[in-house]
Amino acid sequence: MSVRILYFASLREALGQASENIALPAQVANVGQLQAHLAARGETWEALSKTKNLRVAVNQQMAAMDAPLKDGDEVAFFPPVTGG
Amino acid sequence: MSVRILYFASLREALGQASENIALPAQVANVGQLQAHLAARGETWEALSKTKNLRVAVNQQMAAMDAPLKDGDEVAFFPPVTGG
Amino acid sequence: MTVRVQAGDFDIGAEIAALTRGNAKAGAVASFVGLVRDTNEGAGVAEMSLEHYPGMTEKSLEAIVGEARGRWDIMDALVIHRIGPLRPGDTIVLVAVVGAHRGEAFAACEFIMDYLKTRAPFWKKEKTPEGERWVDARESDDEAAERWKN
Amino acid sequence: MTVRVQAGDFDIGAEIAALTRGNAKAGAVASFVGLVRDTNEGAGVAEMSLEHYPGMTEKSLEAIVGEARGRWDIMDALVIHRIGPLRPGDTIVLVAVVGAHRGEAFAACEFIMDYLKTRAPFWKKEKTPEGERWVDARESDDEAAERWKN
Repeated sequence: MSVRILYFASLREALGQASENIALPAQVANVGQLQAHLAARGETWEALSKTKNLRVAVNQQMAAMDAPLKDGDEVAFFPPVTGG
Repeated sequence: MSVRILYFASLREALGQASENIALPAQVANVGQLQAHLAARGETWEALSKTKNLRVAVNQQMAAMDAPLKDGDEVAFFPPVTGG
Repeated sequence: MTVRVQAGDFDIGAEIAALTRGNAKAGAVASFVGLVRDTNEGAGVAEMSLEHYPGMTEKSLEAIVGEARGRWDIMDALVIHRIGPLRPGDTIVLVAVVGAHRGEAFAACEFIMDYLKTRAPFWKKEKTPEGERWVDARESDDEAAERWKN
Repeated sequence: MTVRVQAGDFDIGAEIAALTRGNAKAGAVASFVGLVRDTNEGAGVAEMSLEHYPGMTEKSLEAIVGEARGRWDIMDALVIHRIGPLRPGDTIVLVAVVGAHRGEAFAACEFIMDYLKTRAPFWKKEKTPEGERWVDARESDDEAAERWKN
């Protein structure tokens, strides 16, 4: 399956990238596995495993690390929010 | 001693009077005694002893019934406030 | 700290802007606006008029705001209360509190309103289809003020 | 219920007037305005910029306001949040809640702010004399949101 991935704020800057579309190997079925898969690409991608209190949204709703993924999902990774 | 007395809202209407200056007999030394003294004038003045939760201010500060009076004080009687 | 009693309306945005102008440490403004409702205790209200005790009104509002400043770390506060005839939809009161952070601004604003409702010498008289009547004080307002005593 | 994300400023008085217009049952408007401060965590702030997650921002704000409406008896609510570059003294956010009485309006307004601070996808970046930096989330904001869980 394929998902669209978005990065925001300090994470977007650390990765030098705001979004990507990626086809997932069969063993990547939830958010935590996706995070590990992306971070395993090495170098700057390790920011995904190093960001303190990393937050995730699936289809624009806050999600937990064990949230399942399906084809076409929009997954966003970002640091804790600081608006208001 | 003499005091100035003010009446507000429903009490002012019931008494048909907004203010008066009055010379007090020697035995009227505090707010409660003043209230009784005024109410004892009879007829409509009984509103002063019949108003529920009557409030008093002496020199524009909320006061208790045992607050002492002195010459020249401004004493106000009124029902509970309802602003805001 | 500003306290005003006036017949005319106020511009909330302009008042809040004036309250924070030149204060670049201000991060939070909590505010409250009270409005005349067209119904009260089951009866229609066509018009209302507000009486107050000139002199004591200003003193009591200043004392209330002063007490809020003693309790919370706030920078400034404003109270505007209207008097005279008002109609449904009209504003009655504005309370605005400025602080560095929101928690203290919210608490102080609510405190000022609760104390104003029980301590500031204003009285409302309503015109209803059955005639004019003075508004009764609400027990819930006494309870709201009570809870700040802890 | 209105939620807006915009670069430009807002007119608080006009927004509150629009929120209560034609609603003669409205007796109380509690509101909050957040402002850019010129100092944060000990450093001077010359400018700030706000990034957000278009689409999710609106959804999350609507969900927060919806939750407030489920918890309190309120009539309407408005959230406006600015994005893009801002300077000290500029407004960042407006939350306004209309109700029949003040207690519920105050509670819902503070709740919306506390949840917005921890759940709405906005991120602040500050320009300080030492360069640009992303603002760190505050533990006190998490605690403020936590207390509504009871």
